[in-house]
Amino acid sequence: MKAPARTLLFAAGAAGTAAVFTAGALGLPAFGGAAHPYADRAVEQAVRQGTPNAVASVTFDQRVFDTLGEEIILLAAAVGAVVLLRAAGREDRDDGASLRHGPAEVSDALRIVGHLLLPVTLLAGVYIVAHGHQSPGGGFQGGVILGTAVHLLYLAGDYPALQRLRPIPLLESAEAVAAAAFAVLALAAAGQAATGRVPALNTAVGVEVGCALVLLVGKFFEQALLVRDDGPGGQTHAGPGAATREPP
Amino acid sequence: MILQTTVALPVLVAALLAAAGRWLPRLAVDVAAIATAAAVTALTALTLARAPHHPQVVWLGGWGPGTGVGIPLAADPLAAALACVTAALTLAALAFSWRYFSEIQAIFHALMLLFLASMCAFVYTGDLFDAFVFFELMSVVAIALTGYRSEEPATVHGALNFGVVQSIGAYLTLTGIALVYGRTGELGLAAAGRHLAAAGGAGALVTAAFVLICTGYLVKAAAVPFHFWLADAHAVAPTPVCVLFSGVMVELGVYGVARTYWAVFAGLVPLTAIAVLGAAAALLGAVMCVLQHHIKRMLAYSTISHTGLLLVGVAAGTPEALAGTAYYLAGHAGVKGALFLAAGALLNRHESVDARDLRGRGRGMPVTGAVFLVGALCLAGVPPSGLFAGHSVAEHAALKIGWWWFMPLSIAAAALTAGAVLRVWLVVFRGTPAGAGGRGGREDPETSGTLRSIPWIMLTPAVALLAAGLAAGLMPGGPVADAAHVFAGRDAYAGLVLDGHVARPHGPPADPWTPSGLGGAAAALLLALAVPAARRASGRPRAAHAAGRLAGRAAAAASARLHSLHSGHIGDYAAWLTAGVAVLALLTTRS
Amino acid sequence: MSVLPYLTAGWIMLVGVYGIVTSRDLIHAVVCLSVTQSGTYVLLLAIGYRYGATAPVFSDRPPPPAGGPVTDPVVQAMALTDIVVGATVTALLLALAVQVARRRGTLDPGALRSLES
Amino acid sequence: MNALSLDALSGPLADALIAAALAMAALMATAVVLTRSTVRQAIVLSGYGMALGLLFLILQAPDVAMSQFGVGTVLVPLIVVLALHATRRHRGGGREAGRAGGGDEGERDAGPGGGRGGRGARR
Repeated sequence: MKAPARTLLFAAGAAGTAAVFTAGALGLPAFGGAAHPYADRAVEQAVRQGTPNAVASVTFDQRVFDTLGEEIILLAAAVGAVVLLRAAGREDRDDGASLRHGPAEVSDALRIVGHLLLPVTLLAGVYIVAHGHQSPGGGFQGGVILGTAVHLLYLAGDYPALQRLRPIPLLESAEAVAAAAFAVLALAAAGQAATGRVPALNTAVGVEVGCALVLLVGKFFEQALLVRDDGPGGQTHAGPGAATREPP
Repeated sequence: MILQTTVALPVLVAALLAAAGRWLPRLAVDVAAIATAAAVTALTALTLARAPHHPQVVWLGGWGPGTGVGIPLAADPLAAALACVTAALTLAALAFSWRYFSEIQAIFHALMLLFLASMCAFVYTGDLFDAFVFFELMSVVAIALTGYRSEEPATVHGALNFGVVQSIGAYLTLTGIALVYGRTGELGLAAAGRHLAAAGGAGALVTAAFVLICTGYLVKAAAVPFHFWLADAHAVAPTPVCVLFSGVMVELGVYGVARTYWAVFAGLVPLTAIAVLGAAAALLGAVMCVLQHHIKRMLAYSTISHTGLLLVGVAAGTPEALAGTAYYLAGHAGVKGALFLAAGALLNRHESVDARDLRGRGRGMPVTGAVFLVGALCLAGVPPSGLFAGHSVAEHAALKIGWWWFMPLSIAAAALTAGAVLRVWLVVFRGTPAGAGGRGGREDPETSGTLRSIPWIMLTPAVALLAAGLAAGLMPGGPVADAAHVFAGRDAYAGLVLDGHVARPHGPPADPWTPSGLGGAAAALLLALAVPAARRASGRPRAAHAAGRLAGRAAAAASARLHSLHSGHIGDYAAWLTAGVAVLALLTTRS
Repeated sequence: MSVLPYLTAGWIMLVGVYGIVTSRDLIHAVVCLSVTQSGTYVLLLAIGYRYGATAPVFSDRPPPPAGGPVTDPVVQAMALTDIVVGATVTALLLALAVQVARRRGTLDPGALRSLES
Repeated sequence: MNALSLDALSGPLADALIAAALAMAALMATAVVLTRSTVRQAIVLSGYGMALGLLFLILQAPDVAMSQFGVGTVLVPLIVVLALHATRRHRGGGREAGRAGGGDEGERDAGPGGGRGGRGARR
């Protein structure tokens, strides 16, 4: 299809889609209204279970199966990214050039983005550490920050230091074990009191999210920082994950 | 406890394999994965056996229906049967990959088990948002599995298109779920259904929510015009994965539409739109199927066609038609799985699945050839295959509600898809080998080298699946009809989930062995035999006289047009998707 | 104001799909997909909002009715799940895009012709 | 009082605040889509994530806002930048990643067309 035809088709389709969505939205209760039956029930149950953060109660207690699905998605995505990005540089190596990882080719944009983000990340990280699962935040948010903040090291120091900090095979295992622990806790610990169960699930999620994100971001770093050395003497291909993951 | 274990067991083993797979010997990985799939098959079979008599419902975390929160897992007989089909197909696919993919590591097995878990959870869940989560999980695992052989350019591109289109669909589904939640304050299928039925009246919100929720499921079910991703993904995915894609994942889209309709929207919205899009898929898929040379792509288009028929069967909206659809689904899963496995055997023997390359090269593979032949006959609806029973029962039910067009449509779809497979059989297994020199493109054989002969462990699953598909039509009509009655009743489902009691309907049993059903099968078979003949005639330029040449040129132009629509351009696919939503909305509001 | 937030969410979703349709770069398309998804968070949270409500956290305030109304924790939990799902899907699709670029040497969907049937 | 939670809002002030945050989010979303240069798009995406996070704070959803700050402003833009960096060598014609897809004629057609369509639909 030519570009104008495509845009025309989209315009027609989008008009219809927008119409049906608008018609549906007009049937919703007005924004900010007082009637939220499910919310009232969920808050009541959270208070009865003694979990001060109702969102945590819904996520880790009342609708824990959703979160289980979410954790499996993370596991699948991390494992999937390892598979998809495993052939890093195999064909590059075939043509004789060796590869190394280095900060040499980091573009200015990357540096700027990293520097802009560093304070934000640190601030958020401090916040998560300071507040437990009883206030906004929790395993997921903490895990995100942990998973990303590690990589800001790259901007401060150099890549080899970062690599020593994250042994990829170990992280993979840790992530999978955390996912399994979450599944067992979620399904087997149903009888226990929520006051013990919610923090435990929270921790499992934190570990899993942290590991999964370090893995995911690490894989992308490996791809982004792969540079070619056309002469001999350069460090050979050094990604620990890629090296061990490659089929013989 | 059975239902949680069905979901949790594959997840746990998958996590174990992901964690320790790199240190385990290949044999242990294979055995663990196959044993898990077998255990899940047994669990789902147990659920199926118990479902008609004892309520199979679990509220996770002990949040019962009285608290108004929590997520139920519920298995009515039809859902349990679908989960059983899923597990059995996974078992066959894992057995097939025992020798296949000799260089893979445990990650493939882990992903397959996660796929199994996600599909079982999607089938059993009784919650709208939870269905979305596991639907997304299915997509994520499917993307990773599609792109598994990431060295091939077509593979990653196909997986990317697949992922983008599926994700847009899923987000529209979530939008629809949000609309239902905003109106009713419920997320449970049964609870939301009761609320909407009590409120009465359709209203724009109900229509919009139905259209949006169905969009995601129809993308999965590859209804026209949401079907573009399917052929791309199937053509490039590893063969064992194709078995699961074609055999159950696409059908789960149909299941999603059917479950959502009967549990939540029954009687509030018409199903005309689903019927129209399904019929379009049945026709377009069948035509595209005949035009293909790439065997996996051809089988993919035939899946689009068959799934279209399933959608029409659901859209008929009666328990009788649903019973026919159930027969059809079971038969199709077995037969299509077997055909994909046979195509996989060709691929790793000859490094190609292009029928033109393979001319006559299948002569040394008698079992594979037999699978192709019998599979083609089953697709045409030869008794007693499940597809025969499905055609017969669904056509009868469609006639009862005045859908006279359904019978010709299903005969045409069956004939064209079966004819295309039959032609492949004739060319590959009966043709004379052409001279050396293929058409270029070799494909990765997915094994460490091409195999001298196909080992029994790769052939057994294909033969077993084919036998199962062939025998599916012999399932007793009484229980199937009862299961369909239970499924197609909002009160029966709500009673099961919220009140924990089992409905015991007393309808007439489904009977495929009617004169009209047998006649339809005979007609489809005859037409299917005509397809290879017609292709052969059109291939001979000398035999064509003026009128024939004109028709041939028109057909060539039309086929070029059809091919150019399936461009692989992600923008096209997204534009078609929005157009599909608009059509769906228009047809749902109009009638 | 009564439907404006919902329509804003719809606008965000639609504009994301527009981006995918007109995209000349697969990475751009994947980013647009994440924009489409962010529309669903806005819709969910808009549905769950209550005027005069506070966040559903009771560590320093008595629960309702004594502590005044709170916003809907259920939609917030759903949005949380949704955010993770979206991030992982985006990461996976970007990984695929990286591979497409590596194998094909381009990311322009108009120039990628590897899937013609 | 938690650092990230706001006091209850009501009255016209709440309306104005919410409307402003919504408008900001919608504008930023449009900007992300219409930014055709991919590197610049990653930066705009980060800003969009921030705008959404603020909106969620105003809508009294601190948990979601925190995730959004983490994922939307840091994680996803970071992965996008890394993916761009990884693909810069492989893009056709030796063009830099940031300029890929920009500058040819169809591109210029698509941009303003989108803007027009956008304004029309918003009215």
